Amino acid sequence: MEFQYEYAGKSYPVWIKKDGDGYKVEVEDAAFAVTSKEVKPGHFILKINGNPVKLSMVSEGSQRHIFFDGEVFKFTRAEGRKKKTGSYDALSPEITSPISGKIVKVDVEEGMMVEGGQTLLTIEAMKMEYQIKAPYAGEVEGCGFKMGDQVETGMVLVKMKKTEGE
Amino acid sequence: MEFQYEYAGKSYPVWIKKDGDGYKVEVEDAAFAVTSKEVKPGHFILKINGNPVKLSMVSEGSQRHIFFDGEVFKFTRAEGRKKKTGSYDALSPEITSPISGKIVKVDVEEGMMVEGGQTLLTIEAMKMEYQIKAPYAGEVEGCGFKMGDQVETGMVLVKMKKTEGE
Amino acid sequence: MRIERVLVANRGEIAVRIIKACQEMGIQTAAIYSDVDEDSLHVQVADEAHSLGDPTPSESYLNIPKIIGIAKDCDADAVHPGYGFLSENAEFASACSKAGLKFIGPSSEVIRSMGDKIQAKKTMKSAGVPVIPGFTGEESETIEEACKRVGFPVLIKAAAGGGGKGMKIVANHDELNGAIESARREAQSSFGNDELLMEKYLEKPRHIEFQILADEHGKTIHLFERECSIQRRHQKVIEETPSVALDDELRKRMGLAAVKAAETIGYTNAGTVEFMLDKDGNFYFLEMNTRLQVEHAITEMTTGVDIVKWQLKIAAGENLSLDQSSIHRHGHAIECRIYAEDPEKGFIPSTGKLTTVDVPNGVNIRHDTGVKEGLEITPYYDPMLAKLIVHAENRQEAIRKMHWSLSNYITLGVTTNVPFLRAIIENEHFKDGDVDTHFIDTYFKDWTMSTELPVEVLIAAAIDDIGKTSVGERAEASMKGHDVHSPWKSAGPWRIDH
Amino acid sequence: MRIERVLVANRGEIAVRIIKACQEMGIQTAAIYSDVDEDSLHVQVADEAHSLGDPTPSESYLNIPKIIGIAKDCDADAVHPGYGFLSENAEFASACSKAGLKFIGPSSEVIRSMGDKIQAKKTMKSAGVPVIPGFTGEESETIEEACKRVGFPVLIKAAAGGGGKGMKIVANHDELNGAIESARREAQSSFGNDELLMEKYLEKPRHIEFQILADEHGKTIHLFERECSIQRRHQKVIEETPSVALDDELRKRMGLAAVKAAETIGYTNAGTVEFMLDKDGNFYFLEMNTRLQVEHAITEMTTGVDIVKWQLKIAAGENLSLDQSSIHRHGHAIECRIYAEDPEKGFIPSTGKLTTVDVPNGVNIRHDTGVKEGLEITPYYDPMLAKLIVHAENRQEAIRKMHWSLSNYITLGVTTNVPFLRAIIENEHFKDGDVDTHFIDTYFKDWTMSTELPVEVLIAAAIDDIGKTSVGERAEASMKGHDVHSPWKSAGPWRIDH
Repeated sequence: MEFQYEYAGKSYPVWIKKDGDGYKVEVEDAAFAVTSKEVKPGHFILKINGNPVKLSMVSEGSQRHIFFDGEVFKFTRAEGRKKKTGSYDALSPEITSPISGKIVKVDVEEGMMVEGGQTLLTIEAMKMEYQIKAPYAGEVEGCGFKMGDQVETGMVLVKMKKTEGE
Repeated sequence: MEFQYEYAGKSYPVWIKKDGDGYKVEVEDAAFAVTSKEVKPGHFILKINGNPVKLSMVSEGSQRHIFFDGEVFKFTRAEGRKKKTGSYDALSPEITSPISGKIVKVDVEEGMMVEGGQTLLTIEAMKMEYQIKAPYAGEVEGCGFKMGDQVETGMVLVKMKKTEGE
Repeated sequence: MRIERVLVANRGEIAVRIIKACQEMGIQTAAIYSDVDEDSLHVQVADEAHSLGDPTPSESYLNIPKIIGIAKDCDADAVHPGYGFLSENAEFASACSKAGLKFIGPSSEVIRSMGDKIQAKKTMKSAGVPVIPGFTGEESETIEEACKRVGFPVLIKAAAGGGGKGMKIVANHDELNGAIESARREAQSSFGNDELLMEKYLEKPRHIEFQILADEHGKTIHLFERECSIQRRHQKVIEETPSVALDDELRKRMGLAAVKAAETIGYTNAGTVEFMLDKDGNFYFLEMNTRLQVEHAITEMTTGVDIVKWQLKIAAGENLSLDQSSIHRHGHAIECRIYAEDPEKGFIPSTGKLTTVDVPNGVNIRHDTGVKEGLEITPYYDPMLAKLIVHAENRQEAIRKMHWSLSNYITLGVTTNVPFLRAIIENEHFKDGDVDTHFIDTYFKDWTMSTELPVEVLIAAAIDDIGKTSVGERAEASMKGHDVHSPWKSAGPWRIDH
Repeated sequence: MRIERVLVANRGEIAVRIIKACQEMGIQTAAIYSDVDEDSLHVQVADEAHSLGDPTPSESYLNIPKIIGIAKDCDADAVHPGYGFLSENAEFASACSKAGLKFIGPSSEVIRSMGDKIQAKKTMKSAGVPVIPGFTGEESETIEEACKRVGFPVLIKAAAGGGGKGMKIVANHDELNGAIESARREAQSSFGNDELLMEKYLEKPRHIEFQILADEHGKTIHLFERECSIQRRHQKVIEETPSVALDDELRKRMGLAAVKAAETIGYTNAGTVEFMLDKDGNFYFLEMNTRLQVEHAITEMTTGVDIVKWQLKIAAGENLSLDQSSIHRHGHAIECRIYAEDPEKGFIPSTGKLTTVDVPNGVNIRHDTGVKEGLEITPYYDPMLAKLIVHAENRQEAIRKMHWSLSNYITLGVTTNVPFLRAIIENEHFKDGDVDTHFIDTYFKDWTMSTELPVEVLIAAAIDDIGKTSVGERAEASMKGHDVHSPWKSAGPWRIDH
């Protein structure tokens, strides 16, 4: 089978096939014989060409969180993948909230023209303030929240129309 | 409903009834209003007449193991209860092994008369020797094991016929 | 007095820490929790727990009448405020006293006197504790004259504001006039007030603090220093003790100054005197924290003194039986604060469900936490999830132990700063002890993790996904065949080596 | 030499302890495991793990050729034997050397000289270290005659081993022959050598031992004493440091004797000199354990010295940079050994599946374990599951901390001695420090737990059972009605207080 993963804007195709108690895997031009053992729920020891490797993982929908060698890699499986949340998309007309928190200041309203980098609104979370800035110059088409509203990660805060030619 | 538990040769009947989110429970002549919350699998906080109490438990068949206040209580539910293993029964003709281990010495054979307290055989487990002694005076009717055999907890080691009138 | 039951007016790891100390001492504990904290660890470990309702801080952990009410209802005789929230709130300390509850900390007067930072510096200056020289507008001299007195470089700032507006570093006399003019303009336009303050600008300053213990019978000792220079936006990230910047002579002088500061104001219970230390070994009083601190654990590990238990004993009127001369340190301790934040996205706080938590366990590794696997991290409170503290024979071994611990610190579901902490621990300047309060800005301005997925991670994901695929799908896939791309033909016999 | 990869020739908590120390130091680790240990913790934490197959000790952890073979195959350059198994086997140490593997411990000659308990006592006696009168096999008399000379009670033990195996107390002449036979069998099966020793049995003796560190360049220090008098069948159960029985003068004399003992035989690496201390303050050399000991952790907690790391450093030829005068102790530490055994049934070992494990976590609580939730405990090896170690400012607080820790130590599925340990910790004689090696026999001969089920336990069981009952059954039960016995009618309004 082939699976495709996406991370930091890059695609990673992986070939895999069951092989006895283990798997044969190909990534780019390298081939691996792998066995996997779950030592406790979510924690695995893989043997990759005989070398033991420890990983921990959790997946939800298309999201994959894998701990390996002291780092957590958060990426997505490409098929059946849902809209990404929690990250700025430089071209999207929808400015989503990167955090859950409370809106403490709204600086824009419908029809307003803003510069790239201009503060649109301010969210307070975990006792700190975070400013949500315009990713590009454009016109504010709408802002569904007012001061005091609670927002969740991934909610659309502001809709914008990008100024052409920029 | 009524449940019956047995511990150290004593029976404990318990009355219980669902009551909203909680339970009404009666033990002997005392009545209790109880709520239960599982804080992680197998670990509970009960509120008994409003007082919080922490317990951990695991059950298998009729066996109950409950940790409370630094002690683990091992007891059985009376209905559908299976043969107890791992404990000496003073009157049983079957002498069962209280441990898993290896037989390192057999002191008796079929037809032999033994005194109460006499060593029947010796089992080695976890690097120590344990002597299995006769619970009463009687005649050995059979011993199914020989030196070097591996035995499991609860296996019948020796069958005995109790001397009458003792 | 005898303390029988303590209400712990806090949440998270520090509430858990305090509750366990009480339990060891045979003291009953009552926890409080807002709606979002119902499943938190501090609620489970306490002997009893009481709801505060609405999670908004002002309605829950900052709500003085509600907390005092609960304390009275559950027959507590003392209140431990932890750190943060109401711990340095003089009103709360005084409300406790009025309600007949022992506040575990100094008196409300002492809290108030140290809460006013300008007044605090004045008090310390007149007691002979060095403060940063500068100009406050109250001197009988001009700002220019004061600069000459203090010596360059100096820092000019607006009396009315903060946030960097009107703030100028002046390297020498030639730059002074221009800087003052510019600062006045900015101050005027930003705050409508062109008054300026000035203080000596410390180059490569370190943040060094001394832990104080003082009983209610006039005895005060210190438990040595902590080096807290690794900060981001004035928030400490990594602390250690001892500080490599102090020799025994300087340590002794600073310790005496810290005890002097505490004695001057009649300090009682545990507290911390914070100093700035410049590169020439001059130290200046910064402020006093009139409470238990986040980083108290590194002092506990190196001195063997249980600070929280002493807070309880001192509050109960016990004599401090520890003598300054009997306090010795062993080895070196480091603390890393584990925050729910994303270092790659400007340290934005992360929320969500902690699906997996597996923390390193080993010799002299201490993990103080208020969270557990399965818990929801909400945006209501401080993003600190836990503290990871290690203790070893010397600094080098402590760094190695911390490196091992961070490399084995697994949390999934909520992004943490663990990889960022590990990067600091690996930094050569950090290893050399060459740190100051600008360390993170200097070396970690645009820090990011690797942008490539390791092949091990890809293999693990694929094995997980093939396991989820139904037999039907698998059969179909194998029917399709991928012969052109198949590596299996040429790869030779597959063998698992072990 | 530089040690790059260590083969850890052991299992359980000590294997885990050693592996983590290596990892912190940047040393690769290889574990070994028998078939029943495949899912053990030491297998998971090691960088790699190799199968030994058949779990029988002689075929697995005692199989010298197999272990040496694995070490060579995986390119290890050193072997750490842990304690037990091959740790005091001179053949193994010598086989390692022959295979070009550094044995992490003293030389095979030193192991041999101390393994022969008779020779060891002779050596010590001639070096001026006091020894107990007894029978060493070299006297021109039989063991029976020697017993008459020394006078009953006497102690019979295996010449080749320790840890209680093959050890018997003989109160009078009638018991002598049976005891000798049984001791020979145990000695043979544990150590492959049925030679026996005998010595005078001291009344109310304490078991006091000194931890030694010696480098390969002639430097030897001690890390103070451990009090190990709480024993059952010569198996240590609870250890602590410092011992309340030693004053500074006696401590100094015993420390000097311990260092002298180690120096006399050219000891290197970590080791322990065991003494018996009688009620009049006379001490006698008992034996030397030429390896790391189970109870090394209490010394680590109080001195801040990492003994396992020093074993590795010394084996690599490093100089011991610690000086006797620089070793100070902080506070008091206690260790409890958690055994899979049933104290109510003659301490019979318990096997089975560890369905639930939830261990106490807190300040200065150390838990060294080789097991985890879900693991099967088999009858093949030692029943010790884990070590619980606490450290506090003084003995009283250490006892309180241990009490809290034991009260929060949850294991279900396999019976442990935790309630028994807690009963010891609660004993007034223990609290007073009034202990000797007969302590358990004196105060805990027929110890049993409560024979009543607490009402809380009954309620919990019933709630669990009602949850498992199907809706149908429940309906039926409520149809039957229990009006006569029903408490609900008269109990008044039910209210949950919190």
